Amino acid sequence: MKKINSEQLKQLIEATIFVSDQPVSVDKLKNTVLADFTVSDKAIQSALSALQLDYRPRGIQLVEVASGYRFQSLDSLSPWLSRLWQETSPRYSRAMLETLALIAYRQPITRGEIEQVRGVAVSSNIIKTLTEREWIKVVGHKEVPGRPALYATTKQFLDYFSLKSLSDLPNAEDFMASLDATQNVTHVLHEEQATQAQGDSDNQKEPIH
Amino acid sequence: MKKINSEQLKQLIEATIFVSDQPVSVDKLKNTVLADFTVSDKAIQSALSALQLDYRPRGIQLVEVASGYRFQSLDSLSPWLSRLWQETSPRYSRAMLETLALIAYRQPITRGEIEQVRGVAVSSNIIKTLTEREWIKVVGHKEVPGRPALYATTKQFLDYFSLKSLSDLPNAEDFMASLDATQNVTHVLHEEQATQAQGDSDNQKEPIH
Amino acid sequence: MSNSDESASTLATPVQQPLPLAFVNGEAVIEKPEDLYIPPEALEVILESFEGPLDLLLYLIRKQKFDITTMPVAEITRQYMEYVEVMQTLKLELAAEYLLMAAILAEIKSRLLLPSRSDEEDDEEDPRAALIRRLQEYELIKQAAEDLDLQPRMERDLFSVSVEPSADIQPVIIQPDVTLQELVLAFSAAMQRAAAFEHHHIAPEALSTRERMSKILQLLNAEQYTPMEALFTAEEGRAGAVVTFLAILELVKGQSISLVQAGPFARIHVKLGSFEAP
Repeated sequence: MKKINSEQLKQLIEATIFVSDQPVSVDKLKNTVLADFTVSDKAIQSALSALQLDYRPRGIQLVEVASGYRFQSLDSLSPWLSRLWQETSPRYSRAMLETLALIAYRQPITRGEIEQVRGVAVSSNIIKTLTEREWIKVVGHKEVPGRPALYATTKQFLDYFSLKSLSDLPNAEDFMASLDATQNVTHVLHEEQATQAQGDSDNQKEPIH
Repeated sequence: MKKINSEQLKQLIEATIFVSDQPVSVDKLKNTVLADFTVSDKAIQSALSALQLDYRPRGIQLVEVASGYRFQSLDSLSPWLSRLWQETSPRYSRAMLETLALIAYRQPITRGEIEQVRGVAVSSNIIKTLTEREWIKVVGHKEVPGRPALYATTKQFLDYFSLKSLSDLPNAEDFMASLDATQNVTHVLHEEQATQAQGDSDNQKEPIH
Repeated sequence: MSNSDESASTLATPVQQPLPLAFVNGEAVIEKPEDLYIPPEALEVILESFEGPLDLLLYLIRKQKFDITTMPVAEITRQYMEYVEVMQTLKLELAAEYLLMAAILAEIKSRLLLPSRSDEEDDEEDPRAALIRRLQEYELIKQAAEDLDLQPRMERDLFSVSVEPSADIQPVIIQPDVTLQELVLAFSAAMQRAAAFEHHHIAPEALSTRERMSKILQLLNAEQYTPMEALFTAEEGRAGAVVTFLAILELVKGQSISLVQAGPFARIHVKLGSFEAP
């Protein structure tokens, strides 16, 4: 059995916790990296305390959790660190777009009314996604049995589409009329639209280096 | 754009490098965690230098490798730290190492050229293993009959061997000089080509984690 | 350690060798090759560790402390052939490369026996020089591979550090882009379908009214009455007042808000929800 001084012990424990994927218990330390050394539990504990103290002013902290010790990032840095993880969500479905469009053009509107127009149920996920994006919100309740929520679009919605007010939304009836005039164009337009949207979402996918 | 003081900057950079699975480049810092802040490259560099200094006496070190900065355990602790894992680190065969060395020092190089120098056939398994480890990749094709693939090393290769660039390869300069002496024709490692290939790999880098 | 002479530094590799080059070039070494014989059992083991004919040749040269550039080709060829023969008698799977090298060596040997003619030199490269160059090049790579293996590397000498991100870190979600056109098309499509099914007739209403309805709902609360005039703004003029009035009527009709008036010509108050008897 070899001797190890307190400075080396601290270094070795520090590195062990850092390179381990899982929290490291005192037992694990003794059975692995410290197996060759004569070292007391007290010495290990005081090395751990010293390390906790060393890291107090730093961007990461040494914390004890149920299964042992681990380093974790400082909570106060989370708002910035979260930018390291980005997920691109998939394109919006037709159901999502129609729901949003109905809320925009027919607000305030209940979910039931949207369902009536669309002829199919509106999934809670759609409402949730649009609410999380802060494009729609509940502005009141309709005084009918069940008091359903009335949805309206938000200022963020207007900002996103560069609209000053809802009256700037293109007149859908005119739009439809112009589509009707050139009968079969609808399909083409739809397709174009799809490609266009594809292109847009591609641009967005660009990962950050 | 917000201001950030040097102490906070240091903490944020430190935590970022710690929680990232891959080495972190200055560009990545600027595009993610520092995106909201007005901060100069000089300030980032000096925070990195300060961190390197802070960790000098510790069990882990902040080092710069090809694709950025990372923390890694102290070299001298490896005999003990390796006891944390059941299996020992892989040993590479001489055939594998010679093939890798040839690609590293003489890139871009074809399989035929490797075989010529080594005097034996290169097994497909070696090329496959090196490719799967993302240490080598095809960077083009040589314009000779059969258009054989030209291989070069990747940033991951440099990262794995703790190298910042190809010129940090052991004896890189001596190696080039002696190659020049023995060979007047054949391809000596072309710095530009190597850098080019390196640059190419940047564009197709993996998204953030 | 660096006692290499001029010629060695230009021609031979400057990378460090396990066997010092400095002892080379002596006639005595060539006349008295030591330790030439290797027992077949040992040979079998050794052969497996060779990476090919160049590796084997290098081994033979280094073993007897020859310099690559001045190696006695005849002697090396003889030894090489011995190894190849042993390999064949041991029925080791012999790679074609070993036989090819044997042929090359035999050719060099035969050429050396012929008197050299100076006018020939320019036409053809001396096969001995070509072999020497290949050996030197291979030796460089062999050394480079050894150096690379000694280079500190991840998983063996260095371990990557992992730190748990704080639990409250949420990934940033990049939302898909939506264009205004998509929105209009979606609305039109929904309306067209509704019209086709004739579920109900949707009266075209001015958007401004609907927008105002949303605004009014947000201004009001269920607990407190708000004076109705607070919903009107003078700057909007008559048109604005009409829109607000229509919106209020629409909301009352839908029972989203309720109006109360204490008496004739008294102030009208508005609150969210339907009217409840006190």
